[in-house]
Parts: sequence; C-alpha cells; structure tokens
Amino acid sequence: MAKNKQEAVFTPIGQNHSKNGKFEKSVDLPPATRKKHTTLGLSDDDVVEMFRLMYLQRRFEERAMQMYQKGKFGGFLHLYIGQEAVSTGTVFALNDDDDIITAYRDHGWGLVRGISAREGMAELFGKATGCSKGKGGSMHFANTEQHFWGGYGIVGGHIPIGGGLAFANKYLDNGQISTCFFGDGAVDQGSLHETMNMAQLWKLPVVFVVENNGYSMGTAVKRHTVGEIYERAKGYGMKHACFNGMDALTVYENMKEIADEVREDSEPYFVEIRTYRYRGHSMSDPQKYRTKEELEEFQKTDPVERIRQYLLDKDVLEESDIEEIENKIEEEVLDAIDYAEESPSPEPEELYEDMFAGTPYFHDKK
Amino acid sequence: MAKNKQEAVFTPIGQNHSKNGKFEKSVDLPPATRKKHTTLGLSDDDVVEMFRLMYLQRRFEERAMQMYQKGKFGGFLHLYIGQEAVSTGTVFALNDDDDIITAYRDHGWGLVRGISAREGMAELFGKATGCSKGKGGSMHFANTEQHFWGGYGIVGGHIPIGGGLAFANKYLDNGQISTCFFGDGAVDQGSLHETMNMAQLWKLPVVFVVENNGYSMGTAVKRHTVGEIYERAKGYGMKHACFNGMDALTVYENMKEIADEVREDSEPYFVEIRTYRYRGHSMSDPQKYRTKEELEEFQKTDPVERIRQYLLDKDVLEESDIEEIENKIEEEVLDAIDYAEESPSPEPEELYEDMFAGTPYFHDKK
Amino acid sequence: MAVLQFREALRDAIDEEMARDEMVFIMGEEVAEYNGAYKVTEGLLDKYGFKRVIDTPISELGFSGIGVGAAMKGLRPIVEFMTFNFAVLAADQIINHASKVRYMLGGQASVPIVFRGPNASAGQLGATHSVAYDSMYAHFPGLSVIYPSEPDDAKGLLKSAIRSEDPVLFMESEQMYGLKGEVSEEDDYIIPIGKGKIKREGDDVTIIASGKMYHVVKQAAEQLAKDGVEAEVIDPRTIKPFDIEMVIESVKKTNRCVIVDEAHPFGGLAAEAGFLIQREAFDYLDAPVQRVTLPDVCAPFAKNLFDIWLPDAKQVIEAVNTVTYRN
Amino acid sequence: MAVLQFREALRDAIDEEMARDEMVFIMGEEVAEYNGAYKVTEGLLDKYGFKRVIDTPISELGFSGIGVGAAMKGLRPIVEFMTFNFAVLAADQIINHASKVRYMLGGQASVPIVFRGPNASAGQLGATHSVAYDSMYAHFPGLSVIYPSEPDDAKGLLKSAIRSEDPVLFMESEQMYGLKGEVSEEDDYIIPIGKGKIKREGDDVTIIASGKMYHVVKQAAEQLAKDGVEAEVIDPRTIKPFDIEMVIESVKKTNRCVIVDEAHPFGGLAAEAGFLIQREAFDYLDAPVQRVTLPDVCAPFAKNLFDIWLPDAKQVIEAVNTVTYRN
Ligand SMILES: Cc1ncc(C[n+]2csc(CCOP(=O)(O)OP(=O)(O)O)c2C)c(N)n1
Ligand SMILES: Cc1ncc(C[n+]2csc(CCOP(=O)(O)OP(=O)(O)O)c2C)c(N)n1
Ligand SMILES: [Mg+2]
Ligand SMILES: [Mg+2]
Repeated sequence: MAKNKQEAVFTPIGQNHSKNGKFEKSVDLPPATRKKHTTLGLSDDDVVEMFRLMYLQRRFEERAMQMYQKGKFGGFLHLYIGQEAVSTGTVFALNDDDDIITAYRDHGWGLVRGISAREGMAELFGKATGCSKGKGGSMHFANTEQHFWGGYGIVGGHIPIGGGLAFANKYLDNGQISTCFFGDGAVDQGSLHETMNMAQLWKLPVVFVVENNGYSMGTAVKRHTVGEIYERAKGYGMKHACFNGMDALTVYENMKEIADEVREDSEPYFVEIRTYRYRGHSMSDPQKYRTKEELEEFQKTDPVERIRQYLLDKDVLEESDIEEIENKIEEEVLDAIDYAEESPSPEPEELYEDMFAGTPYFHDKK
Repeated sequence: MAKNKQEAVFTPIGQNHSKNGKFEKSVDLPPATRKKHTTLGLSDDDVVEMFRLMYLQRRFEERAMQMYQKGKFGGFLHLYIGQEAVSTGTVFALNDDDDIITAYRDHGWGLVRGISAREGMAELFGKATGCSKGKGGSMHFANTEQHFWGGYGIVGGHIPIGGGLAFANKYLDNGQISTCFFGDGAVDQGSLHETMNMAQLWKLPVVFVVENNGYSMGTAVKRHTVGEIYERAKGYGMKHACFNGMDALTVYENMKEIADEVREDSEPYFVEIRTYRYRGHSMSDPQKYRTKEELEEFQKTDPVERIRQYLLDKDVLEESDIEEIENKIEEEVLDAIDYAEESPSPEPEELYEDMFAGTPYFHDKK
Repeated sequence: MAVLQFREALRDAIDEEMARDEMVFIMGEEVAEYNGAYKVTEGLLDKYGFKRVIDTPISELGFSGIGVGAAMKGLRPIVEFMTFNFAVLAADQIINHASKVRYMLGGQASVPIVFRGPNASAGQLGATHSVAYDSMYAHFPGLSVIYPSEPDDAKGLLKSAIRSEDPVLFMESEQMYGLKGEVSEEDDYIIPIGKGKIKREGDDVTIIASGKMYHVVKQAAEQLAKDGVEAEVIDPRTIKPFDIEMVIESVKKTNRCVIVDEAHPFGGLAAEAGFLIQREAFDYLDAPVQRVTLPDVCAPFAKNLFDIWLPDAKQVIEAVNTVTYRN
Repeated sequence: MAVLQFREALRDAIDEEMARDEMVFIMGEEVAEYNGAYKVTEGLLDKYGFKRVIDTPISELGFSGIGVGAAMKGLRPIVEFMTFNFAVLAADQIINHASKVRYMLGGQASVPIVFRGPNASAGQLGATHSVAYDSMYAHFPGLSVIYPSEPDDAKGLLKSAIRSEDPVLFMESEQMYGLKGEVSEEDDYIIPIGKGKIKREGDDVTIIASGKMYHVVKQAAEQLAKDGVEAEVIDPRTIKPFDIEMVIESVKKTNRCVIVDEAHPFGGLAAEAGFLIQREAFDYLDAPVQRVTLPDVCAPFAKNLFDIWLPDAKQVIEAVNTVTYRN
C-alpha cells in the first residue's frame, strides 16, 4: 500500500497513535467556584443533602457494577461515576417541577429525581418493581411524576424531545423550564442543530447541557467535534456558558443563574459542563484510548471526595457524621440489591402491557 | 378561544401578518464589487460569455415557463430567474473539473455546466434525449461528465453528498474541489450541521454555499432561521464569507479567491450569497408572503440587465452585438423547444433501465 | 350529507378538534401564514392564532421530536409533513421514539401525536417524491397507520386520530385533495380506527384497496361489472390496525382475492394481507391471492413511463381475470 | 477449510478487498483507533492507515451521505453502523439517495457502497436497540439486502457486496460475531448475491430462515428429526434479491412451509415469502404457509420477557406441527 507516500488523513489522530509525545488532556476544567454555600444561598442541610445524593449515586453504581459482573443482570451498563456533581448541582438549581431529560447514562439523574435505590436496582435487574417496570433497564430510568422524563438510547434522539418539553411549558404558560442533558458525542448529531435553531427562533425555555466528559465512547472530544463545544451556540446567537462539572457548588451556582434567566425571559441557553467519566463507556470497554495519567489526574478532583472534604473544611459535618451518612447509604444500596433480587420478574402478560395508553392493538397476535 | 389573552407566539410573525407597518426586506444585499473585469483577470471574451450564459439561463426558463403553462410537461418547475449571477460567476471561478452539486432549482447550473438548451428542454419534457434521459425532470438535471452532479429534491439531502465529493477529491489527491449549493431553507436541516463538522474536522476541500434568496417557499429567512446565516460558520471555526449575488463579477471575484484558497489548504469554506428569486417558489405559488415593492426593488438590480449594461458601459460590446447574441440565444431556445417536442419519449422498457450499474434485479417482476 | 373536498374534510376535522380541545395544535412547513402547501390548513391561523398554528423550518427530525416531547407533556400535536417522502428524515423520531417511549419507560408517558401529510406519488415528481410509506410504518409496533380514500372517511378518521392517546400516522394524497365526496354532517362525526368498509358488494372476487388505489379499483370494478364479474371492494381505510376479519369474511364468500397496493411489492400491505388470507382462508380459496403493486423500480419522471409505473384499472382487471381463471 | 469466527470472516473479506482495490475504504464510529465496537475492523487501521480506516463522529446521516458522494466519484466506501437501529437516522441517505441517485440522473452516476453493521436484537438492550431492519430496506427498489447466518456465507457475500456496483446493505448480528464456522480457503472466495442455500435436506417441510434465526431453525430441525420429521432448511442468505426459485422448488417437494423471521410480523420477509409461495405453489401446498416472527410489540428489557419475545425453537416446532397437522 501507499503507506510510505504522504497520505491523506481525515479524522485527527488520537493520543495513542500520534507521534507527538505531548500529553494532551481530553478536556480542560475551568476553575471551580470559590464561593461558600451560604453565599450561594444554600443551607447547611442543603450541602449535606448534596453530599448524600452524590454518595448515593456513587455507591449505587459501584454496587450495580459488582452485580453486573456477578451476572445478576444483562444489557448495557453505562456508569455515571465521576459526573455526579452535574446531576446534583442541577437538581438543586432547578425547581422540582422543571423538566429533566437525558441520554442512557441516567442512573444518577434518576436517583436525584426521586427514583429510590430499590426502584433503580430493580430496574437494572429487570424486575416488575423497577422504576420502568423492568421494561427499560439501565438506559431507560424515568420518573415522569417528578419531571424526570427518562434516559434514551439513541444518541441525540432525545434532544428534540427536550425541546418539545420546553415547547409545552411555553404553550401551557406554566412557569416550568426544560433541561436537556447529553454527551459531547451527541453534539455531532443533526438533531441538535435543528432543535437549537427552533429553540432560539421560537424562544423556548430550554437549557441544552452538554456533559463533556472527554470522550464519545473511545473517541476523544477533539477527534469528533471541532472547536470548543460551547462556541457552537454562537452561530445561533444563543446565550452560552462553560463551567467546571467536578464541583457540585459550581454546577449549582451556574445552573441556578441560568435557570432563573431562562425562566424569566423564555430564551434558550447552551451550556457545556466539563466533567470526566471514570469508568469505561460501558462494561466492555478496554479503555485503551486514554492514559492512566489522565484518569488519575481527574480522580484527584473527584466530586464526591471534594464535597465530603468541603463539609469537613467548613465545619458543616464531622468525620463521624459523614461516616454515619455513608453507612446508611451503604445499607440503602445493599437493601436495594436484596429488594431487586427478591422482586418478581414481570408476568408474561406484561410483555403486552404499556405499549398503548388507549386501546391496545397487536397485529396478528394469536 | 383565548385569543384576547396575551398569547404565546412561536414562529416570528411575517410581514403580512405583523402589526408593525415597517417594510422589512427579506434579504440585505452587500455592495457589489467595483473592480473592472480586467482587474479581476477576466478577458472581454469572458464577460461576453458570462452575459451569454446568463441570458441563456433567463430565456431558457422564461420559455420553459410558457411551455409549462401550455401544458407541455408536468411535475414541478422551480425557476432560477434572478439568481443567474451565482451560477455564472461560480463556473468562471472554478476549474472545469471542480465538482458542483445543487438542489432542485438546477436549470441554470446545468446550462452553465454543459447541458445544452436542447438536452435541458428535452429533460423538462420527459424525453429520452434529455440530459437525464427523461428520468429526472426539472429537479434532476445533471451532467456528471462535466462534474455537475445534479439537482436533488430532498431539501438538505445533497449536502452530505457534496461533502462526499470533496472527501473523494482529497482521497484521490486530484486537485479538485467540491462546491455544494443549497437554499436558505436547507440551512435548517441537521445534515448541514453534521457535514460542516466533519468537513472542518477532516479538512475537506469543499465550499458550502447558501443561495439566500430571501425565502424558503413562503417563509422569509428571518422566520425560519436565526441570526445571519454566514455566522453559522463561527460555531465550527469555519472560514466564511457573505457577498452580493446579483452581480456576476462580484460572485466571480469572491468565489475565485475562495476556490483558490480551498484548493490550496484543503479547508472548507461556508459562504452566504445574497440573491433574490423573482418568480414563485414553483409554478403554483400565489406569493402572498412578499410585497410587490420588495420584488420591484430587487428587479432593479437584475443581474442579467446589469451585466448587459456593464458590457455597454465598458465598451466591450455595442448594442447591436448584444442584440445579435440575444437573438441567437432566442433561436437556440426555440430550437430546443422544437427538439424537445419532436424527441421520442423513453421506450417502455426504459422504465427498468438505469437502476443498476451492475446486474439489474427487480423483485417479483413478471 | 355535505359535499366537501378531501382537503375541506380534513380541515373540518382539525378545526373541530382544535375547537374542542385547547391542547390540540398544528405545526409544519408552511401550515400557517401560507395556509398550507396544499391548503389543508387554510384559515386555521386566522381562527386559532400563532400559538396553535405554527410554521416550522425545514427540520423534519427536529420538529417531529418537538412534537413528541410536547405530546409527552400532555399536548396533542398534529405534525404535518409536506409529504411523507420528507418524513424519512424524521424516521428516528417516529420509529425509535414516538412508538417506543411509552413502552420503554414502563408506561410513564404517552405520546398522543398525529403525523400527517400526503403519501405516495402525485404525478411526475420523480423518484424522491413518490414513495408510499404506509406499509413501512405499519411494520413497527405501536403505530397506527391510516390512509383513507374518501372525504367522509378522512374526516371521521382524522378526528379519531387526533383523539387517540397514542401515535397515529395519517396519510393523504396530493392528488386527492380536490376530490369531492359526501361527508356526514353528524355532530362530532367519528369513525373508529381499525374498521374497514365494504364499499361495493359482490360475490365473485374480493378486491382490497385503500387511498388513491381505491379509486383505481372502483373504476376496475365498474368495468368488471359490465363483463358480469361482481367484485366486492373492501377499503381497509386503516392499514394498521388492519381489519382482517372483514377481509376473511368476504374471501370466504367470494373465494378469490386481489389486493391493490400503491407500495412497492416487497413486504407491502399486499404481501401482509395476502399472507394472512392464505393462512386464515386456505380452504376457501379457489385461486391464489394476486396483487397489483408498483413495480420494484423508482418512480420515473417521463409521463409515459410514469403511467406504466403506477397501477391502473387494466392491471386490476387482469389480476381479477387471473383469480377467476378468465384468461 | 479454516475455522473462523464470524467477525474474522468479515474482517478477512474487508481486508482482502482493501488489499485488492485502493478505492475501498471503511468508515464508521469507532472503526479505527478503537478497532471496532465489536472488533470486526481490528487491525485494519494498522494495516491500511488513517486514510482508509476512518473514525466518524456520531453523525449517521452525515457520514452516510459522505459515503454516497464518495461512491459517486468512484470510491468504494464501506460504511459501518454501530447497529442498524442507529441507521434509521441515515434512512434518507439510504432510501432517498443511495438507491435513487442513479435512476434519477438517468444513469449518470453509480453508488457502489456497502452499509453494514449488526441488525436486530442482541439480548436485553431494550426497545431502541433491537429491531430487525432487513425487511424494511428490502422494500425499496435498488437496494440489495444481505443477512447471512454463518461465517462462510458472510465472507463470500461481503466480498461480493464490496465489489457490487450498486448499494448493498449487509447485516450482521452482535450475538453472532463470536460464532465459529468453517470458511472456505479458496483464493478470492466469492458467493454471488441472491442465491440461497439448502442447509439441510428433508422431504417433510420447508423451513426458511436467515441470520440469527437460521440457528434457531437448525436447532428445531434437529429436534424435529428425532420425532421423524425431516425438514428442508433454506437459508436465503440474501433477503433481496430473494431466491424464490429455490424456495418454490423445495415447497413443491415438501408441500409445506414455515418461515422464521426476526422482524415484526407486518410486511416482514415472512409475509413476502409467504405471499409468493401461495401464489407460485398454490396447488402444491398441503397446508397454509405459517410464519414465526417477533410479536408486534417493542423489545422489553426484562430477561424473562425478552425470552418470550424472541422466536425460539419451540415456536418453530409448533409451526411445523401446524403445517404437518401434527397437533
Ligand atoms: C444514533 C446512535 N449512534 C450510535 C450509538 C452508539 N453509542 C452509544 S453511546 C455512544 C457514545 C456517546 O458519547 P457521548 O455522547 O459523549 O456520551 P457519554 O457516553 O460520554 O456519556 C455511541 C457511539 C447510539 N446509541 N445511537
Ligand atoms: C426534506 C424536505 N422537506 C421539505 C421539502 C419541500 N420543499 C421543497 S423546496 C422547499 C423550500 C426550500 O427553500 P430554500 O432552501 O430556501 O430553496 P429555494 O427554493 O429558495 O431555492 C420546501 C419546503 C423538500 N423537498 N424536502
Ligand atoms: Mg462523552
Ligand atoms: Mg430560498
């Protein structure tokens, strides 16, 4: 082959294959906020609850991973570990009836929006007691009563739907806003462009949030999308922001301001939150596309560790209080596993349930 | 209904329905170039040929319209009238083996890239002698031998294909560039976003050109897309330009520079050419969405008239020379109509031809 | 009975449902200020205002998804496609989202949405503007597909579609918008989704056709009657749910069946109906079920080729001759 | 004969064709540096370099269209979809462009492109990752659709697909990538597109199945043999062109037929094949053609429901019992 000749290259070459010895991080973290929680309008109880929720997400997923490895359930399992500050900061910034929709990396979002560890674990196990009755599994956690519209498996597919939730909020004039979370990989889908144009043109109260965790599966951000992601907003004259997603208080501070503004003037916002995924894309990922150094560097900024330390530093809690919380969560998660194990599978008839809100119809059903 | 209450509005309200009496033009023309053709590197013969081509496009379509109204052929007929400076300036700026692809408003493009009036008219008439053998009709003129890859009917559908032509040129390292023309309406399709991202990321030698003619069917630009169209490039860090499309020399000047640059560094360009469509979207359009004033204002800048006047002003031709050219073209077009009328329809067997380059297969053909 | 154009019947259905339920709105390219590319929505903007009659950019995927999201929050969107040929760009929202959201969230959200617009060919519009998509969508669980042939059916069924709690694809025909027919003046006229209609009774052969093809069949049936062959013509009206009971009952009487379908042959409605008939009425069939469909070739532009391409009454008569062993 | 995994057979086919023809290249999500989501393209980047093994963003519509354009200029793209469920986003490029460009330009351009990737379900992946799309694409003129069941077929057919002058959809199965089988070591091993294969001979019933379903049928056939029923198993290998001649010949011998199809029932391959069989072999059929398909419901996540959802050997045996009147 003509490999000796100077060959055309299309996709930028990744870290591992590049001749350039320089170590390039997949994502640069902007600085975290320096403000205290009280300055941000959060009570001590609020930050304690933030910690609790973050630790819950972390332990829930660590245990889920174990259960998966033990063969307790199948399908995909995409872990949110490392990104918990995003979900946690966000739910504190939003009103409880503001809408949230996300992709398949959705366990954290479910847990912060009212899905119990039991319902979550049961869903992973495919049990009738799961939040989605075992119909959806890991990728389709949802709690629509609490305005969490679910996890979706088609990359970019839920972006217009997030726009549609905002459309409905404007139509109904109900004071709610919609927030639509997706990965850096989803930025490349045409659905984003179409929805951003309409959102801006129609003044929809929606926040598009890219959780830029450095990678789309095995592809570093710079290898799949051009420029800085938040700058994509410029072409639409859309307001935009980019901030640190490894610190719950930073996420809270920024999302609160943005949510208030969007609610006030019903104009969309485009947000890039920089974060990092600690685990592989899903359970079967050998992760050769990134260096150990990079992973370790981001683990130093671990969001759960950070808020834990914050609580101690600011004398909100003592080590023993924290341990107590952690133990309780550990119990909650272990209990959830028992619950999931003991829960019944859906009855065979349930195969045909939940397809239709109106009269069900199944072609050629015997 | 709650029409008295202050109601949500989604799409911006158009000229005709707005309470605001102010007359807003659908598209603002940047100034034309002041340079002489010789300064631009064009010979006298070149500008004469430009005029000839522009007049040919104009008369071809005016006559086609008559034939359509007489019922000589059916289907859609989207006229390029008013936009001829774009096609004409462009083909002079490109090398003859650079690729061109466009949407369904394609007659002008065909005529400047080697489709004869006869082959064009015969295609409209659905005759076997048409440029696409009567298989495509008005929307699918093509002359792939001369690197005109055709007209396409799915809005935005040919944009990735234009990117693919550029991909092939880079792959083949053949020094050719690809130019992809589409309407302002197509800017809203996700395919554009996906292709722009890949073109920039992969450094494809492609020029994306929006022929902003003020309207997407009955919808003024400002009602269907946000901001200034050329600014869409900013989100991708793509080079961009915006210029007057009612003057062939301006189009030539700009497109030449851009084409040279793209050929040189194999990086894409995003171009907005501002122009105006004189006729309805297709033949059945009542055109209530625009004012007569607007149309008249743009007719004052008529590109065919302008280059005609230019030839006289610069003493390149005399009135009598011009008349001679016009008469010849008139004859050419009338001859094309006779040719189209007299040409045979495709043979019935031809229904099954041109589907496959390899072994044909038709399921359940009797 | 009032005599209405097809487009008027559709408009009345939309108008009545919009008047009845403030959650109903309509969006699509050129539906508002232009009054609809084919004038189905004419006058609705004036009546219901800019909030409920919405012009969209050419972003089929995006606005379909906005419709799905709005439906999940309780609105009742009617999403108009300028034709279903363009809806291919929105297929992900229809197939992967509208039809699946409810199931994969364990019933936690509904998607009461109508996707509507012209289907199939409309004369010489070439390969990319001429495909019938009713069979394709009928393949997917969770979607109802309606393709009516007459104004009365159109009105009653569109009203049902708008009231449906689940996604419905409602297909029309550019060429039929001007077609006139008697439409019930009954208050709140509703036709249940999934019921076919025997539009002509006969004992000699059952012919099935919906949408534009129904009119081809009607013509063929008249011709056949002159030759002494009495066809029973069934218009299923809804492609899915498909009224197989009505069809089987008729075939048990006539013992012969021809299906006329505007789709390409492979896996179209004709294949499905034919398969079911042979399975359910095997012992009643005096001849194999025949079909008349488009050929397996793209739509050509040239008039003469297009006329060969589109199924016509002659082909229907030939197929009837085959099942009745008359040739 | 070498014993290869399915993925190895595919890789060999791609490798050989890339070595043979510099115009062949492969693009898709994670095909290059990651070595393929399912490792089909493992090692190809090292061998052919960044020019010919190309990672794409998640832009199915965009990169499919880039493939189409590149093919028109004479390259031979292999476009990998991570699964055909995601290709729904690219449907416009496949249906409205790849299959139609040549025709509407009057033969002025060809589109020698292969779209490939896993099709249908792969265990508990839920509603949006489990649909079989072979029948859907087979509906459209101009597209060949291949869905092989064994490594040998996969190799010979993929090589043919890459050499085809026209668009081909080549479908695989995540769950079969590790499946081992004997693969011809013939130099330049080519299997012509459109020829089925009788994979088991028998006189009592014809069973048709491709892809993953072939293995379900194989199991059923072994079971049936123990009960004295000898099934003739036909793997059409290519869904379109469909080898109806082979099927009809077999049915004329066995007089009974069951079609097993991983698609939903409405208008799937089973409907099409069943329709053709009743039409072409009416007088030979001792029982109506039966089919085993997915039910008309989305794929559930829960393991027990999923197992009910996916066709299994038991259902095949029951269908055979029905056509042989054994129950
Ligand atoms: C349309 C579509 N294409 C491809 C995939 C396969 N896929 C699933 S996740 C993924 C990567 C997405 O990365 P990103 O958006 O950054 O989200 P993250 O996993 O980092 O949270 C890919 C390629 C899919 N599910 N849907
Ligand atoms: C995907 C798709 N959606 C809708 C249409 C119908 N349609 C044809 S042209 C057109 C307007 C396009 O306007 P623009 O892109 O500005 O091009 P222009 O007609 O001004 O040249 C529309 C809506 C189509 N052909 N394809
Ligand atoms: Mg990511
Ligand atoms: Mg325009």
